[in-house]
Amino acid sequence: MVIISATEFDPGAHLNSFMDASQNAGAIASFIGRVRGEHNEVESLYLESYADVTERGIENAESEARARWPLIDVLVIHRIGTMRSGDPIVLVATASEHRRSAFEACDFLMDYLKTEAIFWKKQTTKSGSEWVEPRAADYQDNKRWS
Amino acid sequence: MVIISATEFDPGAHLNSFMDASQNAGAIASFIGRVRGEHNEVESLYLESYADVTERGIENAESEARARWPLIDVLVIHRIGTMRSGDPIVLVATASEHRRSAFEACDFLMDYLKTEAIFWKKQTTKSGSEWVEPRAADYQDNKRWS
Amino acid sequence: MVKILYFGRLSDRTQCREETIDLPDDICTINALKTWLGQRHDLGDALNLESIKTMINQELVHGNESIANAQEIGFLPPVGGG
Amino acid sequence: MVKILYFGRLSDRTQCREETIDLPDDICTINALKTWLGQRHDLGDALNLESIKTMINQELVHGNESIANAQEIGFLPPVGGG
Repeated sequence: MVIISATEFDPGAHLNSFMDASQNAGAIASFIGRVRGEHNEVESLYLESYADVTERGIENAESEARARWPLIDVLVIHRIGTMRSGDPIVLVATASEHRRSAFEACDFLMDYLKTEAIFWKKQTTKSGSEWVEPRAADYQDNKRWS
Repeated sequence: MVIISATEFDPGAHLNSFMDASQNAGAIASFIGRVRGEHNEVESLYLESYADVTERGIENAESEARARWPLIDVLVIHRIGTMRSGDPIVLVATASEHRRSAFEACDFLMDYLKTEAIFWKKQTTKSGSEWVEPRAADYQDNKRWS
Repeated sequence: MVKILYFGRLSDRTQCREETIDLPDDICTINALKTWLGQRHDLGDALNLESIKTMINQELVHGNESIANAQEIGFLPPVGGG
Repeated sequence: MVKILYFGRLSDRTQCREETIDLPDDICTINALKTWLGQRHDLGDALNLESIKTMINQELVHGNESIANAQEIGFLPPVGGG
């Protein structure tokens, strides 16, 4: 399931619901990305998506993950709108019978979200606002799967 | 932090507390292992530890993870006692500034817990009880770090 | 009438995130549209950079496609979430 | 008096998880203890398998160590949690 959320979400509560829904999964891997303090310089982060296009893209990545690994369930929640330091941006959870599949699929989906998912990110610090694009390291990580 | 728990624990709630305690971490990876249904054959799982020895072993693994990766915080919760299908057995959460460190450290700690941590696991099915030892695949996974 | 969407840093340049325009009859390909919009918003070559992707009706296009059947055209700078 | 701990499948064999024993004076090394406990609980060579690890006072030992200063001795079959 893919959720693009314009309001703050509770990662622990979503993870618990996800676990409840896939009782046969012995292994649940998850990743939470959130607005870092960067030594408290970041005042806010704004994320923009392209409506259905963004959602369809993530759904395709989910399908690809399911084709590569034996997954029981997948959850992706991604924030848009304005966030502050400490707010969750993204939660990816993968449920599988075995831990290696769960870890790898979670890692794979995060790489997609960091480099290919259709989001634009604007960061506001004391010195102003700027659009942030993926780091070279993110592109490098993503190449591991091709 | 390492917690050996003789009673059921709430993974989502612990993960949220863990996040609250490490506000500077932009990346939180986690893994939850729980009692699988195995087509509903497993009636219960019993886990035994060697008191402080088990805890010290996990604390050493945590120290090793912190030496290998730049981690902001680590949480390991491991159940002992009797569990039923669907109950969480283990939660490992790692907080870092960057996602690759968080993922790798979480994976590393799970490998330790699966193959070296001092636990004994007894599985009860309709056909009786037996002690379960790590699978060959678990030992193989663990070798990746040496 | 066609809806034009500007994402990320492009909307800072155009001062708008979307606009619905009745295009002149002679603007019938992506390249012609980019030039026309570039003048309209004083964008320089911002739309012509290789890093800007174009979607017609929410599908990625690569060359100088016709916009005859376009209801929605999006201009997308490099993306990245998480 | 020394406390002996049997973990995992060993406790199925001994029918107890721990016992505190006043050992005979001539039982003063790990190997002698294993033989003595093997007979006491009818364990065959269960304690002598290479896969069984031994801890004296919660520290792993490898050879035929003295148990002169042992307060606690644990016998550990292959471990695995998660």
